[in-house]
Amino acid sequence: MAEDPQRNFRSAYYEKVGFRGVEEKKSLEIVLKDNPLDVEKLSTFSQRFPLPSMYRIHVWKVLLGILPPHSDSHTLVSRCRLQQFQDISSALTAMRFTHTHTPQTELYLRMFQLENQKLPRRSEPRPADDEDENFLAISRAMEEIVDDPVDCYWLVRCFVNQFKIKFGDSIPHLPKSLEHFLSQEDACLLAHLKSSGSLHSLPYRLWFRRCFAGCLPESSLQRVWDKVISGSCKILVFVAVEILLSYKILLMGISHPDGVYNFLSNLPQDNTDAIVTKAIDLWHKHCGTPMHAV
Amino acid sequence: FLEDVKAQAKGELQASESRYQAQRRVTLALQTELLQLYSRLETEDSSATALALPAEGATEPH
Amino acid sequence: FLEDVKAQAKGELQASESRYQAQRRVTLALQTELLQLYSRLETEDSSATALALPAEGATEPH
Repeated sequence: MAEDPQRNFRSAYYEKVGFRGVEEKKSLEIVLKDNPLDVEKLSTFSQRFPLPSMYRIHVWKVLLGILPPHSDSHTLVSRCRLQQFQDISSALTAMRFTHTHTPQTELYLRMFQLENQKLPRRSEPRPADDEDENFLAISRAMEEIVDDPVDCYWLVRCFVNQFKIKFGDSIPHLPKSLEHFLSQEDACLLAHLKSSGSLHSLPYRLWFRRCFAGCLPESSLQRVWDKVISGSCKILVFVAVEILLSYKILLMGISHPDGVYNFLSNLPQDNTDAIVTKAIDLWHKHCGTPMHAV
Repeated sequence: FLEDVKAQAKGELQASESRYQAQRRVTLALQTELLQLYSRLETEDSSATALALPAEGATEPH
Repeated sequence: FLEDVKAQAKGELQASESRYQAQRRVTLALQTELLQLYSRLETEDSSATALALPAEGATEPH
């Protein structure tokens, strides 16, 4: 398909006039009509293209295993998911862990803790640890993307679990990878970050543990999460690289690591769509575009 | 086709099992909470008795 | 043979479902018990307060 010059011409044309999404949406609709769904094809699609927002939640649910590939089973499985949500949340209410005014994100955290047998004793409450805080940050962002609380809990739960299982071993190496790609893109900026001591105190937790939740606004964030959910944690590195490149001039003027950290932790929200677009291009450039037929 | 039927059944079974496992975790959490409450009740009962005794003594004429 | 596989899958799903329902009854019973305990604790707490108040008053000089 990709070799067809006619098609390439057409895609390029659409891209220019802003209709790029039309063709992609059609091809996704074809993939979504398959029964059972071809999960491989769906992940390839999400790796290559941004998901149309009307299909995003559905595709995420399939990719995260919240819905099985067989569409005939979706009703039955959705009912199980709903019941599981209700069972856990009502038990937490009975145990007085949560009340009517408890924020949804805190409810999700308690549910997640209960499911993992990590619920603290009510008589001995402990402050939220790093993992709890990461979970809460991801929940807060997911809440902005997903309206339905049942869907939202399941998406956070499975996102966090899948991220840990699939990428848990790779995450500690991402800062090194960032250094590598930054050296290729802008050695001068890297040298500055190194010499000022900032390189070791970049907001790695925000970037690589929270996957930019609380850093990027949802419209940009969901395009990054499309890639993470469909199987890439490398994309996180390229988003970080593009953030650094976009604010190069400003960063070159900060000589204190705390200053760099603080600026990057409270990133201006006006330019993030462009940053993500560039990051995805850079990621495709370095890691190649998945070439399965879609 | 047979594989397909099996895969579909597996998907449904997994969702059902996950729901069951969650219930088991709920049971455990509830039991822990109940246990704590019972021991709290016992402590309170015994301290209430301890409090009640001197109070009774105080009402007695000396 | 296909029917066989389907029947087996259905059987497994039903077994899982009934395990779930059984566990669910357990958690409902536990939740009821928990509710009762909480209200008992609250009654005791409030009666403890009620008892403590006149006692406090009694120590005040008249």
